[in-house]
Amino acid sequence: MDGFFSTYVWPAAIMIGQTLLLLVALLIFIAYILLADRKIWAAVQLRRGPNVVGPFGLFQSFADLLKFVVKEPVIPAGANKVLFLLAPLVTVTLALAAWAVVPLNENWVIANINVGILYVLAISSLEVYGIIMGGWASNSKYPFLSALRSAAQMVSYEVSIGFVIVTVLLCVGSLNLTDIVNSQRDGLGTMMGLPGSFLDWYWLPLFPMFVVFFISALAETNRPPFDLVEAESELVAGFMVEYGSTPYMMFMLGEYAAICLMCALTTILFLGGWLPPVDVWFLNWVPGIIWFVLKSTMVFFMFAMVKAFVPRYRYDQLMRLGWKVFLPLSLVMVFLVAVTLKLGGWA
Amino acid sequence: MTVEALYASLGLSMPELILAIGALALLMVGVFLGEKATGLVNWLAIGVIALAGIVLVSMSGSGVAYGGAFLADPFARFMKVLTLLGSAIALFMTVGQAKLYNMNRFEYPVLILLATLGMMLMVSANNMMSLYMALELQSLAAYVVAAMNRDDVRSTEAGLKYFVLGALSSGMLLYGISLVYGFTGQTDFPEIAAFLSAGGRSLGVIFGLVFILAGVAFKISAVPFHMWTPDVYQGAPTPVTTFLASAPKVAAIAMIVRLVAIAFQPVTPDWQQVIVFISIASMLLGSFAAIGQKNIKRLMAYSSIGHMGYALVGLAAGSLQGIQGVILYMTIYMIMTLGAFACILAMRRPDGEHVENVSDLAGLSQTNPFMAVILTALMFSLAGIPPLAGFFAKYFVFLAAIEAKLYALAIIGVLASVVGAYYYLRVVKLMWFDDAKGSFARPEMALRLVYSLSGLFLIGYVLIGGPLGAAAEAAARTFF
Amino acid sequence: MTDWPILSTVTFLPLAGVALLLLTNDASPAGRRNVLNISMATTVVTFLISLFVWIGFDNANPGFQMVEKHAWLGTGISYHLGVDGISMLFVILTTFLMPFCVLASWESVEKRIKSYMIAFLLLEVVMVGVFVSLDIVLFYVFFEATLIPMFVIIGVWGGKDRVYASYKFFLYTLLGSVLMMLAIMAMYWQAGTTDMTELLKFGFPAGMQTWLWLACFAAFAVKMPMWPVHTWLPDAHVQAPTAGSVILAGVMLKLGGYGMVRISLGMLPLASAHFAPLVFTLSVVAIIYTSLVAMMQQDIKKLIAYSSVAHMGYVTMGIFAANMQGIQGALFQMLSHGIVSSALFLCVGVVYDRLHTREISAYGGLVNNMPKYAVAFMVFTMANVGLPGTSGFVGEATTLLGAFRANTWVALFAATGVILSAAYALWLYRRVIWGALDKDSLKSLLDLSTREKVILYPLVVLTIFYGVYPAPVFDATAASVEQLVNTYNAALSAAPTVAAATVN
Amino acid sequence: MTDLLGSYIPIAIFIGISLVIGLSLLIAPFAVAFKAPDSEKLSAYECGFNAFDDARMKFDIRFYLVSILFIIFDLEVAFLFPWAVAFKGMGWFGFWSMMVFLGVLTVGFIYEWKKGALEWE
Amino acid sequence: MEIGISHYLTVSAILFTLGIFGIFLNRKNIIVILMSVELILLAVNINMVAFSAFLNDLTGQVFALFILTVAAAEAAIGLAILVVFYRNRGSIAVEDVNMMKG
Repeated sequence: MDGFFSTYVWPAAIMIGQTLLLLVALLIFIAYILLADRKIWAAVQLRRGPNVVGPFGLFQSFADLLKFVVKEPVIPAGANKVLFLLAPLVTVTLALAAWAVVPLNENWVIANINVGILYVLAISSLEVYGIIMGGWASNSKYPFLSALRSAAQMVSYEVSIGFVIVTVLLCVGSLNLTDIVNSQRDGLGTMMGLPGSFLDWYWLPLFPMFVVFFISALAETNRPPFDLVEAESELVAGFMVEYGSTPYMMFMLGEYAAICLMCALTTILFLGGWLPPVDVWFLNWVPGIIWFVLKSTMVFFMFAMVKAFVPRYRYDQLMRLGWKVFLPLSLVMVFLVAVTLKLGGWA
Repeated sequence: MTVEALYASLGLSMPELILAIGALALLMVGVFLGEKATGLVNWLAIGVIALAGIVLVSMSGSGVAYGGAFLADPFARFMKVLTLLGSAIALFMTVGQAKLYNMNRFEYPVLILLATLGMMLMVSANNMMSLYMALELQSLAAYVVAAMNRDDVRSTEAGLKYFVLGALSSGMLLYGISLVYGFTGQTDFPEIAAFLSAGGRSLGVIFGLVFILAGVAFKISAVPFHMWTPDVYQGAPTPVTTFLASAPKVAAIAMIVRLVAIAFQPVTPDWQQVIVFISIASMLLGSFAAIGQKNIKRLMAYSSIGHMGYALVGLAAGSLQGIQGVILYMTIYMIMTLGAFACILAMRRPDGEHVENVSDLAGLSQTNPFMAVILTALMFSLAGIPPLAGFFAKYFVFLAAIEAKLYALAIIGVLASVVGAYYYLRVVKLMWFDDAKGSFARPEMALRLVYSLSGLFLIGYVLIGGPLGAAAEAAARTFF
Repeated sequence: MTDWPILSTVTFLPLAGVALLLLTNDASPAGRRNVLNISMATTVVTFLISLFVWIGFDNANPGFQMVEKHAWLGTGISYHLGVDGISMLFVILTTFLMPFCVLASWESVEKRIKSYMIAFLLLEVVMVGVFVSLDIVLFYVFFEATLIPMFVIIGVWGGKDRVYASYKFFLYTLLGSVLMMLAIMAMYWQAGTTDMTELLKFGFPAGMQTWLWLACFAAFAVKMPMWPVHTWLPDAHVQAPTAGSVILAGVMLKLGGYGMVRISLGMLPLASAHFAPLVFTLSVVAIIYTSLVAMMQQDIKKLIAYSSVAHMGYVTMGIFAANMQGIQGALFQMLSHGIVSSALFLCVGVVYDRLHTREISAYGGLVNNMPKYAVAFMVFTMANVGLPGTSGFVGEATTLLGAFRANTWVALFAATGVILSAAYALWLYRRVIWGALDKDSLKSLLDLSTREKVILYPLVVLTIFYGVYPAPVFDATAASVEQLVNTYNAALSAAPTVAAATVN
Repeated sequence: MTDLLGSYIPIAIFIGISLVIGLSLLIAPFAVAFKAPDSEKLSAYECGFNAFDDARMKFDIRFYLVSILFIIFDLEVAFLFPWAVAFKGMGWFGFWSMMVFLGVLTVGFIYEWKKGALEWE
Repeated sequence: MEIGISHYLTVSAILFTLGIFGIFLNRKNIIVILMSVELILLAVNINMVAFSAFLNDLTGQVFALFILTVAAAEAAIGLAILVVFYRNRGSIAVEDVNMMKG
């Protein structure tokens, strides 16, 4: 029995514990990210934002949760019930599932698989299913149209994201997310003789791709200025028009989980993950996870600021940007990066 | 891969490279010049094929390229010349016809080029992977061209049927390949053969072999995988049918030959049974099912099913003679098909109406005697009556079957050819014995040229048969 | 002269006529005349040149003469021509009959005369080709190629049921001959050559001979035609235009007989001996049965057609008697039948052109206003019956003699056929020629025109000439036949030892 | 093979737990919330009108076009991934192979562009 | 219980059979046929990858990658043809693919 416990039960328990820890932390983080989003937007517009529930509205998200749970769940008459309910479930599950391979610090990762980035990419392309299912199952025009729009938008930008990741992979030579971070320990900065610093991270040599990735991440997560799905004037509230109660909340939860994932990915791919900005002792002393969260939050701040500042795109502009600007650009960049690496002898 | 090996590989695959680059370049030409460039692109495509052909003919010797995936040898060269010829002639006939079939788009020649590239690679494939990729390149282009007249429900239905059954067959082929790979651990043809002759024959391999044969049988529309043929032949715009009926068959047969004669050579008895069955079934079905057909394209479809059965007779023998027979058969078959379809394309009433029924040929010998003579020669040749080329085609494959002591196959084959003669005679009868119901407009130059040359070949085969047979024998000798 | 490829010339000369015809236009009467003249000239010239074959032929030489040999299709198939005593006369017969065909069609063929003549000239090429080819594949090619022009001739210019008849003709003969193709292939793999001269010397194993023989026999029996696969012949004969019938009866049927002598007997002696009783049976049945059937016919052409089947019965019987008399008689019978039955069809054509019916009952008493016709018809009827003094007698008597030496009973039964043929032929003659001229439609009939005289009189002369002086034919065939018989007997006598050797 | 699978077990557990969280969120209101359905509440939202057409209507062909383009380009990316990972150990042959591939891809891309497959409006 | 090659083969064979049956027994919708085709290809991929792992040979996985590509191209072309067919015929029911009979 000892053998059984030591080979199966304890490792499983540890895994479950880690998972729960990460998920709970993530959910709480999302709750505050949501709040931050609203606060930042409000601040830009010189409003206060949520400020009633708790000090500075700090418990707002939890109040929202409670409110959603006690709301009446409505399933429209013509809807396909199973799909209708499956859609939010799929969205949430997938959005959370991607986190399984994200390293928060050296070795702080649930599953350190060697195809991490591929896994993330796969999971995030599956998220389209939640949207399509939700839009289709509602049996209503606006959700249907907006689901189509949203799906087209997401897949369009996924292509660019794929190419961006390829450029990073060219530099790294591994699909493992931890390896990607570690390979940013030395780079452009150290080659110029500087000590390890933020100049070594990939955002600098791959700056255009960094920008492309950031914007694509906005589009991929249906964030403003690419939130055409929720273009109130045209499509009311997007594919979740017919949703209420927790199913609706789950869509929002999935969306924010995906946003956080994109922030984390940006951090990992371009901003050195858990690495401190400068390789000095007191910064090294700070735990990596702090740096990771800080960087991700900073990226999210940019997300929020973009939402506040930039007017919404038209759909044709959006598609043009994706297919006619980003795609050729990233194709060219793949070529340039490969040639540079080859000629520079780094590869 | 070393630089030398790379250059050698590029050299060996020069015709394919020309086609590939040509196709891409023409796509660009077409898309930048717009629809008005269709004629130009069409002619350029013929030029590209001709260039590839010239390069191909000027090559000699044999060699393996791209790490064993690609094989250039006399057999491949012979079949590739045929393939190129078929594609070029099909394109040549399309130039003046495209508008009439609402397929006047520059994508068509480009797709034909791509399909031709796929066929050339099929012929040269020496590895399961390159075989599959080549096959798909050919098939995917073919599915699209079948539905080329996208405003016509028949054409799109033909495309759809072709696609569904084609995808199914490539699935079976793949399943077979996966089994063969799993049970031999190899994908290179010579390696598979080496493994099998070292006693590696197992049930799994045989299963795989059967699935592979089923998959490729589809491509040559052999029974029991022929279901698509009549509908696709009938539904696709006639210029497209012309193409589909000619070159792809040649390439697919070449592919089968290479597959069984190299990769599965050590298990010859196993595939022989399958080929014999397919062959008999095709010959019988091709003969009997064609009898009731009214549409001449459908008739040609059943005829082609039958003819593939005959071609496989030679393969079933598996000998030098047999493969020579197959090569000759395909040569003659292709030329007959092109000629027949040139005639079918020419079946256009003076008011421009295109007719496709066999009965519309009635009295052709009075209204258009020259075409009637050619079509008569074609029909007798398809029926295998000497002294026309079609007879010699059959002669050589049956000769091989007799050599291999496949008497039952040979007897069923010749009897089926007698039944087959019946429906070819029906066409002749309509043209000569019956009175004309209406005349045809004077066919355009390209069609007249093609069917004249085809007829000339069929009749003149007795004069040029010697050198052609020798060339085919040299090509077949590759395998022995 | 010796180096000149005379056989190729004879064979392919009509193609020159075809080429000329292609340049003409038969729409106008003048054009039509051109077509006829060109055709006539071609056939006559071909005949005249073919006479050089006979002149240059060495009767004493049993082997092949005037041989031409070139590489042709690879795989051992060569372009190999030559004639011996067996084949030479058939060449002459073919070229001889062609001008008559052209003449017979002079007025009777009204539509598409150009295509018609082209078909005939092509037919001449392939028929001559069959007799002169010494490569078995070449032989087969010519043998089969006869189908195409004949199919068209029957189908386009034939009578009411021409489509049915042409299909039946084509498919029957094709079915028979494809099996021979397989046999030829098997022979090639066994002997390693398709050269007939080699194959004639090659002794095929006894077991194999059986199958080869059966396959070849299927082809020849249909072509011949033998009972019970003769049913295409009456239809084809009846529906074909006059000239078509002439060629069918005169030459095409002989292809089968020639094939039997050359291939069945020459190359497969053991099987021939083995199956001789079968052939005898079929021949006797053919002779008696078809003669009886002929008696029942209401249609002149059909009657003659059935009589052809009966006469071919003598031929097969003679061939498989496999002795000098039998084979020589069969050859003679074929030549004689080629002339006589052709002539009979031409005679039918004469009245058909006038009355457009072939019903026997529509005629009667023609002797009154067509005496010349009656005489000519009588000669041919006599020859058909086999009365002494006509070529028919020589043929039948010799074959019977040969058969008698081989098998008394066969000869006995076959001899009854002579009586039966007398019955139907004379009855036909009586019904058509004798009697009172009481039918109005017949009263205005004119006697033979000049053209018809030109057609019929030479045939009359020939029939009687060979009836009283058959020596030229027998002389020409003797050496070759003797060699054939010797080889045959040698093979038979060697066979038991071979069989014994394989058993032990 | 077991080792390989072993590294994926945490992912399975992770997904399982995510699923449980999602499910519990989904079920919660059905368990606790007040329910009073009526036909107006359950009808599809259509800006106050009654729905006058099937909601799952025909849609613009371009959505479909985009999905096809996506399939194609995503697969190219799938090819680029292993190439990029192995890039460092690769010679010029490997480099140029992929460049040819990308070149072909670009030709296709230009074709689409010129054909207007990427145009909206 | 150790999961061996035969289990993979069985799964793949079942999927393959399902795909084949999906094509031949399906009487309703052409989309289902397209999905069945994909199912067949995926079954093959399972085979390929399983064999590849079993044989310690990368070829199978490379092959699987190619199959994926072709499957995508096939799906794209199949859907494209289906769309034009639908435009002409107004239906994608299997029983409506019947314009030609012979």
